[in-house]
Amino acid sequence: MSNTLLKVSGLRKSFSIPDGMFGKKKLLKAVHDVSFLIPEGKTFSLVGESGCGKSTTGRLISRLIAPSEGEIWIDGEEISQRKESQLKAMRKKVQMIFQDPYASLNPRMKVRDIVGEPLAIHTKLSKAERNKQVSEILEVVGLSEYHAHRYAHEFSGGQRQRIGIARALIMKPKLIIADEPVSALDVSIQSQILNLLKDLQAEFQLTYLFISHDLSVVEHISDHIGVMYLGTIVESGPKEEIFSNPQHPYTKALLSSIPIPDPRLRRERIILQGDLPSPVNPPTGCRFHTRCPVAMDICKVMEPPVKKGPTADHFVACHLIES
Amino acid sequence: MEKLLQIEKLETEFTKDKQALKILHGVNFHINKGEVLGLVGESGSGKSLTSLSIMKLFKGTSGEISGGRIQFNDQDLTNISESDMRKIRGKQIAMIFQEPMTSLNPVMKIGEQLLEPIRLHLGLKEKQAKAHAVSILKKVGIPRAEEIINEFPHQLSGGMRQRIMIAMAISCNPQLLIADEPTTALDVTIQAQILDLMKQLQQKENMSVLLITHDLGVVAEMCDRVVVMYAGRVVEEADVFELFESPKHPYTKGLIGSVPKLGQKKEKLDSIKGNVPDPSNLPKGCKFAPRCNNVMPICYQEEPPDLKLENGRSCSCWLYKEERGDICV
Amino acid sequence: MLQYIIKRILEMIPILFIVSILIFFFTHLIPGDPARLVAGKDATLEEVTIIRAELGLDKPIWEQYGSYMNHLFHGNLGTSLKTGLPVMDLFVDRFMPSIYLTLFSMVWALVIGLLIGTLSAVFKNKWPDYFGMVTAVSGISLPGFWLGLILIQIFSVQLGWFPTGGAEGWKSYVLPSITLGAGIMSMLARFTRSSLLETLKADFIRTGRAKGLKESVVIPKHALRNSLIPVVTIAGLQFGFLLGGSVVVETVFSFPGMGRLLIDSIAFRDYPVIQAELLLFSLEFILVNLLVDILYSFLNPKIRYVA
Amino acid sequence: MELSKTVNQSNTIITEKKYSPLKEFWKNWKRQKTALWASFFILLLIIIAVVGPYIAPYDPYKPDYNSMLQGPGSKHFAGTDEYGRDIFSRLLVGSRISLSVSFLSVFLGAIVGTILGLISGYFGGWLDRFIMRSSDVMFAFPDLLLAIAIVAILGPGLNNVVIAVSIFSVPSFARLVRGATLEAKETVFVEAAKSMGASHFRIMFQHILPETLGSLIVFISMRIGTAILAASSLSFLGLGASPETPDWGAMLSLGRDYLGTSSHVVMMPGIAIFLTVLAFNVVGDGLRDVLDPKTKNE
Repeated sequence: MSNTLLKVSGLRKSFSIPDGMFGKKKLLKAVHDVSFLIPEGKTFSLVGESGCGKSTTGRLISRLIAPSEGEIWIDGEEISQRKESQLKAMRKKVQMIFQDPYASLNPRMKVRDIVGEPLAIHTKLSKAERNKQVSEILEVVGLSEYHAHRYAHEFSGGQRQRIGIARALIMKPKLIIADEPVSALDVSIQSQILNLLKDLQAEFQLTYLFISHDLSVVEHISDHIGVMYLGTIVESGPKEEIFSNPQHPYTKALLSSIPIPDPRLRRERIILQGDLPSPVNPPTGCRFHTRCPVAMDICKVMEPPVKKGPTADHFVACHLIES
Repeated sequence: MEKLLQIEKLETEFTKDKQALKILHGVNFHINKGEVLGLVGESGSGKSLTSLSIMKLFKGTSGEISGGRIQFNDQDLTNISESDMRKIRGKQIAMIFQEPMTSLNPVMKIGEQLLEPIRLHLGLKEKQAKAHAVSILKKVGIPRAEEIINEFPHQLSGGMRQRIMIAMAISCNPQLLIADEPTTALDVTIQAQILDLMKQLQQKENMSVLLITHDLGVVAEMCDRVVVMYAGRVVEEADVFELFESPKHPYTKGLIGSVPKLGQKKEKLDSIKGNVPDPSNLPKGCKFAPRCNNVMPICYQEEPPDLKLENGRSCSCWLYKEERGDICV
Repeated sequence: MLQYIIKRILEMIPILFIVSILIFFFTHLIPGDPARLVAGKDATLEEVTIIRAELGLDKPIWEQYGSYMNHLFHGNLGTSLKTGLPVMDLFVDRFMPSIYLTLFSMVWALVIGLLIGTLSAVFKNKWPDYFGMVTAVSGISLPGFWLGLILIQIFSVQLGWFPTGGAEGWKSYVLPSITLGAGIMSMLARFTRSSLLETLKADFIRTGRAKGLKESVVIPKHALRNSLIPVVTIAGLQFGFLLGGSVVVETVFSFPGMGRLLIDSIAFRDYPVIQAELLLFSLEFILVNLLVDILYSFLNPKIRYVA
Repeated sequence: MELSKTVNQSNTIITEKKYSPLKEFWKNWKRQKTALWASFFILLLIIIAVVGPYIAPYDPYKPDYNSMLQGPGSKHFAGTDEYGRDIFSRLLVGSRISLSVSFLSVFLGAIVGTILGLISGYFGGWLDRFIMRSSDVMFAFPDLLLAIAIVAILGPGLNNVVIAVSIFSVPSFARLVRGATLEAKETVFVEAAKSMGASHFRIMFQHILPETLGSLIVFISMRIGTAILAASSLSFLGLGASPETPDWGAMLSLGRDYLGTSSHVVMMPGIAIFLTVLAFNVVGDGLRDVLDPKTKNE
């Protein structure tokens, strides 16, 4: 059994947003009691629709924002309430890959300086030494020294995402948080990047927190999956379990909503009615009850506890589950 | 099958700095009555421009059709006047777009926007028009239709707005609905709702639909026939079942192999090497040649012809020259 | 909506308060002794001291401020040092002509500016656009006083159509209004053009065209209204230029308004008048921008509904 | 056709020609024909401002009572004023005043405003509220009125005009930079830098300030035009340069009385002001087209 690299428990985050134009503030509960762990060298994916809090969770763990409550253990250290000045060591170990390869690279910097920026921040290496490391890491992601002297906007989306990955790798991190890393890319490029991420994981024993709305991508890349709905994880477990034996009605609906690229598999869908409720004013009880096709009375009043699913490591938060 | 729309050798170009940049290079395909045709391709393949060319929505851009025909019923849309074209837009051919958030006018009430095509094309009087609008809203599954017409777009969710766009598009019973990436900006569960709605409406009204998408899953769910585009050209055309079962063009094969499929246990995805080419800097010969796994010397020399294959399929690739080489178009 | 307006008005109060303090203290920094000015060149030291006491200038400055604010709340703007008349009386004759002048200038500038801007955007890169934009960029580059002098030379001196100065009858407003509005008109034209061009690129414009609407419907109904929302804000800010410009234009045209009074008062170090004028100008400016914000919230349904 | 070459294992093809921001700028700038000419005009003005006193055909200060109020002619290019001074010489020498007053005041205002705006936008919180409320108060006075009020307090004179114009520029620059900073702060690459552990200093100066530079340069150019107008208005009102100085605004003010008889006394300095301001505005427009990211992708 490998070590646990990341452990998150009871994570909560509320944003106060102005209500209309007047002084009163409302609380937007973006993340509401999220717990999971990732063993070293594995990939855990958070999947869900927009506004479910998956990206916020990623930003909390990378401490771009501070959690309201909860613990974040990275490589044996608790960092949830640390000040920025105490986070340097953690910032070396954790790197991020972002969704939009166009926006996440500074258009005014050359690739060499973009990829070398973490070195400039965390090390005292000379410029020549930094450039040497940059060339090496560019080779690793399938680019070359030749690209280092150019600006990021001279590249296509896929190449830019490689640059972003190179930047994340250069500090030899333990954990990589990838927030929708392929959703802005064309299909043919998306598979290149997914393959690259898998290769890199094998080569450098990386641990991934993978955030995506695309279940097919998630199935391909993950070991474990957490399905999020309105700020909470409604179901989590090993990939095979989630896909072959989903327990939560939301997971089932989500799975059946994905269009499958095979015309012979046209099937009856579970179509959820209505829209996602607002996280400012989430439903009482089970947050999914307003759209749940099998909702019961208890769902409206009581938040379902997390229960063990059919196998070990499989957890479901639903009143229907007998534990 | 009766053809509703037939596009032949369509060429469309933009002018930048007095230089013409051709984006569509002889696009050929047709849409039958009552059928859903999928137009698939990655960014830059020219699929959206094809739809704008059919609608001749070039105002405000330098785009212009520079060759070919667009036969709609018995009219050639490429050479009819702008005022005749306006009578077709919204009435016979309607369109919905990718971004439901920005495709509605933010300062006009939903009702006002919905009534525009109804008044314009159906010539209904105020009261009837309004009743018609409400009935259309109900048809697309909008609750509290009577209230919604007095609300502004920003008060609705993305899924609701896309329903409004669909309502607007079908309000005058068009023969052809062009849907340009209608669900790309939506969440999966909302996408399922919208696709379901579109399918129902299409079958009920026996409307033809041109569905433009990059998502092969959506194509497989929705379409009867598929046209695959690459770098401004049609590379393959086939029945949806045949396309997924036995794709011919190496690009189509690569595309289908690149998509992760649910339940498929595969360590590595197939992928197409390289990048989508820049339309201003296309390679010589077959545009896909630099990325192709089956590339032959001729591919770098000459563009492959559009080859007609069995079952009404066609494919533009030198690999099939031997198969039915005599029927070049 | 009402709440919003009240909130905006409440926000004005601290700003006005600070503005009044600033104006009061800074006008007292003006070099030169007003008591000596009032007393005249030949006055003895005693005479000056007596006048200083009469004017309250011998008291500590915060006491002076206290009594100034006290008077202000009672509608008393003080007494002019130069004329010995209540400042209010000086303003009575001059206030309305100045208001008319700024109003006329603003109205023609808005109408013509919107027109030129719209035409330029609609006929982008065609001759109406070139013509409109050459006019506009020239308009913002013209020194107002110079334009005024040229207009006087042509239309008053040579053609004799309009008077060279004064504020008698509508004719005397024509040239000053043209001069004062020219810059604003140009800025509004440029801003309207860019705002409209931006809107014309929006997706909903394409939706309108896809419905089969004519350009003559798409542009006024869909594009213009959306692009006017930011134009309104800019127009409010431009109002400040009008107030500042009026000082110059009134000087050029010997126009008996608030602006010229300000220049005259500065030359004479007539504190109470300068104070009152500056306060009035900034109050006017703040009020106009308040109105603009309210108008903005009417035009923009997003604000309307949030409130 | 540009040369292409296959560079590596992922078969990426990029064009051979090397990109450089300066070259790119020059390439786009050359296309802005009017702005190109206007920038040459400004360059010429700057040269004149430097060498003006040495090339002026006459002494700009010395009265010549034999040739008062002469119209433009072969002897006096732009005519003479009421003291018989050569207007062309005065214009040449005056260009130094106009340019230095406007450059100095705008740069002072820009530096202070940029620093305030950057701090205000980046750190937010009470600092932001304080800086923004202060600029609200400044905004309660229309620009020119504020300048008039400041000059009224400090007394007339060119130095005080510089101070007045730079003070009224500060809040505008602060707002502009604050807005751009807020926008840049939201970009993903700033978030990326934060996630790497970059310091505030690094984020502000490496990532945010360069983002604001485009709109800053455009605004500076426009603002120089405004400053020239404001300074000459103050001189015209008798609050700026003293009447004998060959300042363009002061010359115009002096010439008013002779408008009916010798209009060139007013026309010449007026044209000088107009053309200079026009050039800066045209250059500003051109820069906006080239530098502003919003119009860039047209």
